[in-house]
This record gives sequence, C-alpha cells and structure tokens, in this order.
Amino acid sequence: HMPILQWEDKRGLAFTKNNLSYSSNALVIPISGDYYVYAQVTFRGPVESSHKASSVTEIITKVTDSYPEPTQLLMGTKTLSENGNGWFQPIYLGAVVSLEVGDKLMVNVSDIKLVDYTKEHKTFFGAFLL
Amino acid sequence: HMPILQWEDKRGLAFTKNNLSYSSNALVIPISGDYYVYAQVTFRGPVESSHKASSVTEIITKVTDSYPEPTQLLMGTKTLSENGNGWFQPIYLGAVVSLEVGDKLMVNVSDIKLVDYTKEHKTFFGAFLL
Amino acid sequence: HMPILQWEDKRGLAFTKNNLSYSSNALVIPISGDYYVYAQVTFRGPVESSHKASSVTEIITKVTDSYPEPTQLLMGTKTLSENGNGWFQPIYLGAVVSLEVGDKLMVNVSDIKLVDYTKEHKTFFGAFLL
Amino acid sequence: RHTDRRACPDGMNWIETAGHCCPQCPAGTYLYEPCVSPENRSVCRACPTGTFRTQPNTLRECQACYECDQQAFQTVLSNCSATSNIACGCEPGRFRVCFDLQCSDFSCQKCQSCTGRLIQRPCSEEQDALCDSACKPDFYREGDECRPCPTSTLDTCGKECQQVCGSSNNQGSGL
Repeated sequence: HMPILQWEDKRGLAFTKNNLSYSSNALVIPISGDYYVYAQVTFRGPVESSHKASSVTEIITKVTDSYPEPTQLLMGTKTLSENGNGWFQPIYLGAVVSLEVGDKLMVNVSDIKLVDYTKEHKTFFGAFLL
Repeated sequence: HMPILQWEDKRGLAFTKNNLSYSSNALVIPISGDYYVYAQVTFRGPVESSHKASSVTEIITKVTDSYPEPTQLLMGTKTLSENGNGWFQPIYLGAVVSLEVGDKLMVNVSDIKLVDYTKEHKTFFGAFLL
Repeated sequence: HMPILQWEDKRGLAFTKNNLSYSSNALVIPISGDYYVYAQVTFRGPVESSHKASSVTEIITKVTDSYPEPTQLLMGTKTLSENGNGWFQPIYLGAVVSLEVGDKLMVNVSDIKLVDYTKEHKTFFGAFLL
Repeated sequence: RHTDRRACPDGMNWIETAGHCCPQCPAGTYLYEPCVSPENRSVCRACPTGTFRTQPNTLRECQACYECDQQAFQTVLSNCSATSNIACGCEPGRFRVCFDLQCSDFSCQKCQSCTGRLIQRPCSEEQDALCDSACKPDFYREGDECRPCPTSTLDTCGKECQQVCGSSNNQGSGL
C-alpha cells in the first residue's frame, strides 16, 4: 500500500470541507450522490533520506463499507527527469465519481517524504456535490 | 486532424456519464447550458512503432451541427525531456464551456499509441452541468 | 510581487465569465459563496529577453476589501529540466474557495514573457458558484 | 440610508451580510461576528494557534501558518505567531538556493568547505562560501582540490606536491 497523506485538520491544509466532515485522514461523504473530487500534491526533492525517486504518484482512493478493499478512483503518475538538483512537480487530479453516504476518500502518494506540505495552497484536497 | 481517443464503453475507461449519453467516441450533450468539461490522458513511452515523440498533446474538441468544423475547446501540450528511457506523463484539462443540446465532445491526442489505456483511473473524460 | 496575467477581454483569452464580471485583469465575485476556481497557463520558452528560467509558477490570488494584502489561494510551481531547446509546459490549478461579493480573483505568473498567449484554449481562467 | 459599500470610514470595512460598515478586527484576530451597527464594536476572536493575520481585517478566519521544510534542511528563524507567519532559513553549514525571484521557495545546499584554501567570504544564509583560488601554505594542488603536504617522506607525492611541499619541508614547518 502507498502511504496515506495526512491532512492536518485543525490548521486546515487548504482543504475545502464545504460541509464534508473529515476524520482520520479521510473525507467522509455525508450524502450519497455524484461528487467532483479533486486533489493537488506538490512533490519536491531531492531528499537525502529517500532513495533517488524516479517517479512520483498521487492516487485518490475510496474506502467503502460495502467492499473490503480500497478502490483507486484517480491516479496521476509522472517520471522525473531532473538530474540531481532541486526539483518541484505538482500533480492535479479531478473527476466526477459516484459516492455513497459514509464512503471515505483519501490521497495516497508514492513517497510521503517527497510531498511539499509547507504551504496549504500548494497541496490540497477537496470535493463538492453536483 | 489529431486522432480521437476511443472511450471503450464496455472496458469502461473511467468515463463519467452522469446522465450524458455516449456514442461513437463522443459525449453527447443532452441539455443546453454551461458545463464543466474535463479530461485526463496519461501518456507513456517510448513505444517502438511510433517515432520518437518530442511532445504530447491533448485537446478537448466540440463538434456541433451549427458549424462544419470541430472547435478546439481546451488544449494541454507538453514537451518531453525524457532521454530515451521509459517515461509517463499525465495531462489534466478542465474548464467551463457553453454547450448546446446535441453538441458532441471528444478528446484528441497527438499520438494514440502513446496513450496509457491500461487503467481507467489514469485516463478519463467527463462533464457536468452547472 | 509576481506580475498579474492580463486577460485581454477583446482578444478573448478563453475566459469563461459565466455571469462573473471582469474588470482590470480580475474576475469580480457577484455573490458570496463557495466557488470552484480554476486556471491553466501554458508556459513556453526559451525566450531571449528573460533570464534562463529554472522554474515556472502560476498563482491564483484573491484581493478583498476585508484585508489589505492579496491572499495566495492556489499555487502550481514546476522546475524546468529542458536544456536549452524549445519547451512548453501547461500548469492547471483548480479548487473550491469561499469568496465574498466584491472579492477579486487574479492569476499571477513567475515570468509573463514565458506565457503562451497565442491560443485561448491553452491559457484560460474561470470560476463557477457551487 | 445605506452608505455606498465602498465608502467606509478609515479603520472600518463594509460587511455585506450586515449591510453596513463595521470596525476592523486588529491584527492577530478575525471577525467572529459583525457589529450590530457601525457605532458598536465588531466581535473579534484571536487567531487559533497555527494561524495568523498580520493586518487589521474583517475576515471570517485566519490564514494557516506555513511550515519549514525539514526534509530540505530548513530551520525555523522565527515561529509563527498570531500576527506573523513563520520564517524559515537554512541549517548551519547550508545556504539558500532560490527557485524563484521572490525566493518564496528555496532549497538549502551544503556550503563548500574551502579545505586547504583561505576563505574569501564565509558561507551565509544567502550565499555559498567563496574560497581563495590558490592553496594555503603547506597545501598542494591536485585537480581542483588542495591537499595537505605529507608530513613524512615526499617520495610518494607527485610533481606539484614535490614542488610545493619540498621547499617548505626542509624548514620543517609542518602545518
């Protein structure tokens, strides 16, 4: 499993809750329906501690009571051609998905140490009911 | 003309139809109005048969009865700096466009052999009425 | 401050105003509420006059009567690994933000000379009320 | 009579939901509830920890503080307070490499060590150290490095080393 991105709730990573509740790193769906779900993760490196990353991946995942396994809803994945010096790379994802009340949405990333969490307008996650 | 991306309905390329009908590779608009139209195409290479691509392009196009020519609505185009070894690269596009009932929306790509069809959460296309 | 992208109304940069009014380079919010705000800027280079850019940045900014300083709402920033030859690169941003009537939205870019203005479907900016 | 929404007196802002002007909340606070009338006070609340407002305002929430990028060897120069955002710098022995003109994003690169050379300008937050091009006394050049003269016999060292270290050696002056 890819690590799940933690969304600091109190301080509010740009995290548009517009009446969606948030618990243990996931957006909880209050009413069933079609939602436009979106997330941007800004990756940056190199970072000593993590092996030399050759690509970065962001996945919006759904966990639902009616199915034991998480479902991958949307994936953005890109190879890195930066040669050693500092690099930045945002990945934006967004699409309409049908969700049931109680479903949980999460963002998984290939390597959490490569995520730029320092500014809330660079890494964000949200959804709205159509 | 750039080739049109085929949205294999059965194999279910992530294709949110939410009451939009789909026929011969196009989303057909059921009611006139402002729609948020979006598409992501994940490109990957190199692929032997296709010449060495130096860039990838994705275009959301509209075909309408009231005008003989297709209209390019949105375009995402990026040069490739990957030097020979394997690469992959998503392009996401989305915006509000005014559409008439019966208009058809399609996704054109620079080289269809470079499109990663394998997973529906990597290449998707949809729209919703505001 | 980063330069503000000019949205030439006449030349019609793809700029979906759907009942939002536009004045002096900014989208003016007519009614308070949650909006999905989005913008894509296609950058291209190299351009002689501008120093060798090592990265490109796009920021959607808000100016409001309730606060004397602009607020950065969304930021997409990417390093360039293209080595000298021609390159182009889109950055797309979109998210839900709460806005008050009279608030103004603008797009700032790291270097205005690197923005590809030529086609309105490559660089666009808009918003819609949820 | 409604004043035009722009024409609030200094220190006051138009509040759309109230339909009149209200006093601004001071820096470090946000507008919890508008004043009941322009003559009354606005109800302001302190920014919760981890958020800030540097200016007087009538906003409904404070802005989230940035964080320093520990993975990229940044350190906190000054903590986020209710009235000021966090300020980040580089760990000792590193200097800033800016990604853009404003240097809002930067990485912290290791300072060069000038081994065997005189330091023309020490490493600082803003820029790398500047080393003298020539080697220090008792050091000889090998490629673009300066190596200390061997204290024992000179037979293993190359031409450059012989030249530099040979002369100084018979004065027995070590380092």
